[in-house]
Amino acid sequence: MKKIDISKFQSLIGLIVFSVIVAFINSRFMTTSNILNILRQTSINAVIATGMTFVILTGGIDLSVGSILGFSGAVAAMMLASGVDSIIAIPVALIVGLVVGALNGVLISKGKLQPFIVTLATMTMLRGATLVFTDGKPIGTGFEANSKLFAWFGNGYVLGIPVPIIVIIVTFLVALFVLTQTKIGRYVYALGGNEEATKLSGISTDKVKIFVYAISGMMAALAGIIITSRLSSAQPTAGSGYELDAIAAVVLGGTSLAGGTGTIVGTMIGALIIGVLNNALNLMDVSSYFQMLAKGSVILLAVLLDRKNK
Amino acid sequence: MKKIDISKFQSLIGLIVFSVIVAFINSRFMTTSNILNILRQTSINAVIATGMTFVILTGGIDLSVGSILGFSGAVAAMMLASGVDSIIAIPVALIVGLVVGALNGVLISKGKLQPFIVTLATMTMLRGATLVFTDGKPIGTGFEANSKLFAWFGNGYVLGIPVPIIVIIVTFLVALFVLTQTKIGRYVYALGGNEEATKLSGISTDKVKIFVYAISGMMAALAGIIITSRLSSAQPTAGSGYELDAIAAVVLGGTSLAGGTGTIVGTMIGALIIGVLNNALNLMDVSSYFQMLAKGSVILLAVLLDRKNK
Amino acid sequence: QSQPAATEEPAAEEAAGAAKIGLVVSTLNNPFFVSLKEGAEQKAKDMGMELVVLDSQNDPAQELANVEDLLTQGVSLILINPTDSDAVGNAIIAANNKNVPVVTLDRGANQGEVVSHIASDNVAGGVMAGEHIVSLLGGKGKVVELEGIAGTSAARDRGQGFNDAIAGTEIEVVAKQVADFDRTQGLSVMENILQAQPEIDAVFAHNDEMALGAQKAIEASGREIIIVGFDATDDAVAAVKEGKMSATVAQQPSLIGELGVETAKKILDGESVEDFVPVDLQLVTE
Amino acid sequence: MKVNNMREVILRMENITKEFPGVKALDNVNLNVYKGKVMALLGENGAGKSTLMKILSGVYKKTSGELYYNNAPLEVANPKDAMQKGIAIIHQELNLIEEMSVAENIFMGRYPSSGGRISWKNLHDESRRLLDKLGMDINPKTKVGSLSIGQKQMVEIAKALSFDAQIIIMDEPTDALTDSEAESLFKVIKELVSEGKSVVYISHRLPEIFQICDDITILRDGQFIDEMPVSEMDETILIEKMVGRKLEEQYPYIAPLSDETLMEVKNIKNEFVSDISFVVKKGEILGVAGLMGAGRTELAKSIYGSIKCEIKDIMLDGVKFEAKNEKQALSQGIVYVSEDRKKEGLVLGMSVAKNVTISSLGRFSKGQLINKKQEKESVLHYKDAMRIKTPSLDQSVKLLSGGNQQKVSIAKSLSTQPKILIMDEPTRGVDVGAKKEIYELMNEFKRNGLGILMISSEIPELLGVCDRIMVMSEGKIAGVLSRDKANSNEIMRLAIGAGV
Ligand SMILES: Nc1ncnc2c1ncn2[C@@H]1O[C@H](COP(=O)(O)OP(=O)(O)OP(=O)(O)O)[C@@H](O)[C@H]1O
Ligand SMILES: Nc1ncnc2c1ncn2[C@@H]1O[C@H](COP(=O)(O)OP(=O)(O)OP(=O)(O)O)[C@@H](O)[C@H]1O
Ligand SMILES: O[C@@H]1[C@H](O)[C@H](O)CO[C@H]1O
Ligand SMILES: [Mg+2]
Ligand SMILES: [Mg+2]
Repeated sequence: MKKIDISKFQSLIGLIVFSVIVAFINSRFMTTSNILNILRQTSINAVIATGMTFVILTGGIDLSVGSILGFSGAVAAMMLASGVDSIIAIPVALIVGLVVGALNGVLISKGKLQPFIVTLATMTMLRGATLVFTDGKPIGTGFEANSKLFAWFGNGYVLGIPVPIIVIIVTFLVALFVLTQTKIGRYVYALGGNEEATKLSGISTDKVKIFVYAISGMMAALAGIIITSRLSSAQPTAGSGYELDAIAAVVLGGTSLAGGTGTIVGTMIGALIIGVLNNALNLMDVSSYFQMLAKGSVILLAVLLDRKNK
Repeated sequence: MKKIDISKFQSLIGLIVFSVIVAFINSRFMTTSNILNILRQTSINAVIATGMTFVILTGGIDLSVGSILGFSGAVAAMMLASGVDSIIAIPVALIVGLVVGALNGVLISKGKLQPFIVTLATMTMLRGATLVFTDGKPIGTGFEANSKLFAWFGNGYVLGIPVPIIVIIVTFLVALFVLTQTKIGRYVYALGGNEEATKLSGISTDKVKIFVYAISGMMAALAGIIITSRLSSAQPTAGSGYELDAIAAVVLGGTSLAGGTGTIVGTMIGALIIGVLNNALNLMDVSSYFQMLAKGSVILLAVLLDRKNK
Repeated sequence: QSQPAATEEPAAEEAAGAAKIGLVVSTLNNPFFVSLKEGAEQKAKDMGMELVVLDSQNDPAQELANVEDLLTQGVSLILINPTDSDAVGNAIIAANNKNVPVVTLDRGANQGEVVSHIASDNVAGGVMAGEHIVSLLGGKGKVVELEGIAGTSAARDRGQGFNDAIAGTEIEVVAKQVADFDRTQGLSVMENILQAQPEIDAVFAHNDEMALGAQKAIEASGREIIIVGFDATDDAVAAVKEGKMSATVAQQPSLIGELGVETAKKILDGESVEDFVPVDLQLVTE
Repeated sequence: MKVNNMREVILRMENITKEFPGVKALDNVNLNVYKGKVMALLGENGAGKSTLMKILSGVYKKTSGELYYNNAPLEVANPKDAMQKGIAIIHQELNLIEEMSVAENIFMGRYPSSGGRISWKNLHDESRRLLDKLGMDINPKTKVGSLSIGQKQMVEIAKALSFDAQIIIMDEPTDALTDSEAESLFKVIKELVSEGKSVVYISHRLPEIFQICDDITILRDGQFIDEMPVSEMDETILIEKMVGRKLEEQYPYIAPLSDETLMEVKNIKNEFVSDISFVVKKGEILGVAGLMGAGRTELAKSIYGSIKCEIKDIMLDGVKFEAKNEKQALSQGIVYVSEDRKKEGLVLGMSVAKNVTISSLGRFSKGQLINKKQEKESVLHYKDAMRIKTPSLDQSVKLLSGGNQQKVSIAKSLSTQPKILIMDEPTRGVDVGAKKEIYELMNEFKRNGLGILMISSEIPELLGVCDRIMVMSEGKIAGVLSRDKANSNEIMRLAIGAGV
């Protein structure tokens, strides 16, 4: 236990050191408004990465999150545009994500298929479905009474704190509780640690798998709602490539892709590292080509440092 | 052994059945010119997937192939544009791929890092480097004497067979030989089956890892040369997303992402399934959004069928 | 470079039924090209022509494969909207070799024989946007440029036109960032720029998707900034009407598609066509 | 069949047949389990013992046959179903989740919880209680991954006990245990029996059978041979029934040929062991005894180059032996056979043939090219010499019985033709017949003037085959006993540190 704590601490220290350096270079970086800005931008990736953490802890992977995000966002926008109230549209979009995710889980567990290929296939299919369904055009959410709550979700404030930040804090606390204090949470770790042994202990590993992919799908849908709300419009291509950022956040947070070890706290730090990095590079007006170079190097550096501490 | 043979056979049968159906729907499908056409289109993915097979057999993954492809293509084009002869430019580009791949391998083995995250980082970095280096603009290979051989590589014919098809046949035979008849090939399988035991068996697992990533990098560079030659121009964004098609080909071919089992013959069949699918959907005039839906479904179906036979 | 004997004769079936022509689009993940495609489809329907549409997904290698597949299908003409003006060359040469005429749409080709090119002039559009900003700011101020996908000709040309237009004025580009022609990227990149730059007078985005994303960021920050986009998509035109954006350079993608099919028809009927058909650009302001 | 009327049959397995592709593992086998008694299930490696027990515990589905529990027909759908019906099993191979705590492993799948939240205190207290019962002094919060293999085995036992099952199957539970732990286990078995519970006990350590079992069922080649009370049995008959022939002398000892030094370890020091100096002579088997955690495995791995050393001063055959890794050790003539064949010894998914030659491919290759004919011949030689039971050389190792897997692991190291063979628990899970074959192989090795370092927790075995026995305690050498001076009391005395 102690070991993990130190390493958590280390990536956090890395994040802090990096932030201090950026703050020296650019005085705007450490302002309250920019910090809220970073947190709000990070919320999308952090939400997806939370779901991804569940999946990766079992030794799986979910490449379809970006497409689920796009799909559920489009579903929500479509409903709002046709006059359905937010109070219906939001849960429906979440359930769509949950169901699609559970479907991934069923294919993987009952079909005994490799997660990578299943979610690669559903990623492609869902993106196709979204494009068919939206005809390749963005769908506006409208600005009528029925979409007020929806708009608030991405753009509103509670006590001066943007709603997406509240969402990610709540998500984090719930995930932390589930992973450390509940049976299903522990089974997630067990499954990732040794599937055979978990099965022999009488645990339905199929159910655990379906659970984690369903969670991942629902989290992706939640991210889709936030993005769609922020843009007041659902983009048919929204979320493409987000899976990689989410996986990067999870791994930067010290979770092993082999499953069985990792923490949700780590994932949050991982997501923050990526968020701060993106923001800092933009603030310092680094050209986008060099941004790619820098981003890749920092990720490498972060995992190397993390390893050294183990 | 028998089991494996049957399953190989099955995906091949699937491929043949599918082809026959398409041939009935569209009479142009089974013409010699279209078959050569499919093979030539498939060659890029098949070459990358061959390298990827080595990596995946060890239980690793290489996300950087698309970026290596883009980078080495740009290096080759740059050299040709500045008057260097093909006979130099081609090997240099291959070596660039090899070295970058080996670097992945060193980071993964000596750094004890997860392949996914290392190659994700180098994927980002190399794409950035390519964009910096080309200034975001395509580089023409020119049509001078010095680029004749280079142009032939992607566009030429030998006895009526396009050169890229010859390239993939040769690549396939060499890979088959290495994986089944040599020590290093055996070690690749052993490493993927049980790293700990392989190490204790006195095998330098680090070297095996560096080897497979180097091969993967070189194969990506070879694909980069073919593409650049076919387009007479190196695109800074060439190869983005190709890693997914290559991984799909490997998995469709029956290789497990956990490592240790799989064949190069399977990978070739996997690449052909994807190639035939793309071509058939185009020939049958399926709209591009529905193509995505169809592609995803066929991949799922293929892995499901493959599993049934095991 | 040797070529195999042409075993198939693609034009052979031409007389049999309605002429079949192909349209290869750089990507259908962008409403602009969706409009272009729809214009072409509508026109083809009206004229009783069969149109096959293929999507290159912004990948020149896929584009080449698409052209090869069309040639196999035996289309009698190819309309192509290149992913890149250089990289499309061999695809066009492949069509040339089979004597299938080629018309380029929206973006040109630097190699091969093209019967006609139908497009708006992106450099000119960039200049329009630049001049609009120059006049609104009175030739002085700080602007941000949101760039399209690195390496695409549209991004290059619009950037060039824009920078040409502001050259020699006292307008300074204080930040220049790529946001990939994408609305979500436009939002987060602009948010970050807003944090970094205390003073911004105007934003030029290489397309409307990014402009609309940036508009969201600016709205949330409560600052007053002139926004100019490109394309005049429905959403953007609405935003201009509401005063949320200052202007957008209207291309007429649907018209580009329609003209493409019309031109194709003329070529197949043996009529002569112009080798460049310019499509008007317009600055849409409130 | 003699069935004592005073015994109450709680479970009957009748005419059980199990076929795997190409292998008939069980052919009309019967088994009775009596209430409050310990039934031994014996047979050679590959006889079908584990397969029979996996059918009983719901891991495998039988091809045909019937089960009766308290005289009512019994169906076992899956492992969970078996547990719910009161049947618990300790599998032959460890099934633990290394990254999780001891307590979490013991109660895996059955965590006490209230209001959706796991009651950690409950969990830890219950685990503590079980571990105490087994005489195990480990913290329930410890990660299983950091335990030694013997301690892990004890965790498995605690797990099986935690069910409070009516029937407890123990498939070679003492396989990885030293005598003192085995004793604690026997105490627990006696308690269970006195509570009216029944045990099926599988082991290749025959003395144990006479110590704790009431009855014996014998299988051979998937067939039922006999069932009888232990009281009517002696070791010779037992072995004869198991292997189907008479077995002379269990420990075939030959004296060493010379007194010359082959390997001299002058000093080894690292975080696990220190002050290690000893010699192995040409043609000698040096035994290594010690309690669990004494550092024997660590010593072996330090020599072999798997564990870093601060100091390592070794002469091999008059030449300085320096190995920073396994590859270097192998090339200089030292090979190590791991105590954990599943994790460290074998590539389970690969074929028997490929496993045997993986360390010695150089012998069969020109450059990179493997000469497959030569390779096959050599593998066949080992298959015959060690009587490895497999349908073909291409069979995946994971489908072999445990004992046969162990033989493949040893064949792999012999194939490297080493000067020094370090064997860590080499006969773990190996049947009596095969054990003898392994000893014979070791003797042949001896005759060629080569040396063996044999780590074992089975003291009779050490006494039987070794020329000298080195006893370790807490990472140090506690003493070295010559063959004539060695006996189990003396070994135990040194092992618990009394000699230092
Ligand atoms: N899943 C399987 N597939 C194919 N063959 C199997 C499988 N499991 C076991 N076998 C074969 O069935 C036979 C019986 O194996 P089993 O594991 O029951 O033996 P055992 O008596 O427990 O031996 P040991 O003492 O070595 O543990 C062996 O020949 C083994 O190779
Ligand atoms: N991975 C590990 N991390 C921490 N400590 C370990 C690890 N492996 C072993 N140890 C400790 O090292 C010491 C010696 O290990 P081990 O029990 O393997 O010795 P041994 O004498 O070979 O015993 P055995 O009879 O079990 O083989 C023990 O205290 C053990 O707990
Ligand atoms: O003209 C088009 C559109 O502006 C689009 O938004 C990006 O690509 C360009 O070629
Ligand atoms: Mg067994
Ligand atoms: Mg040990």
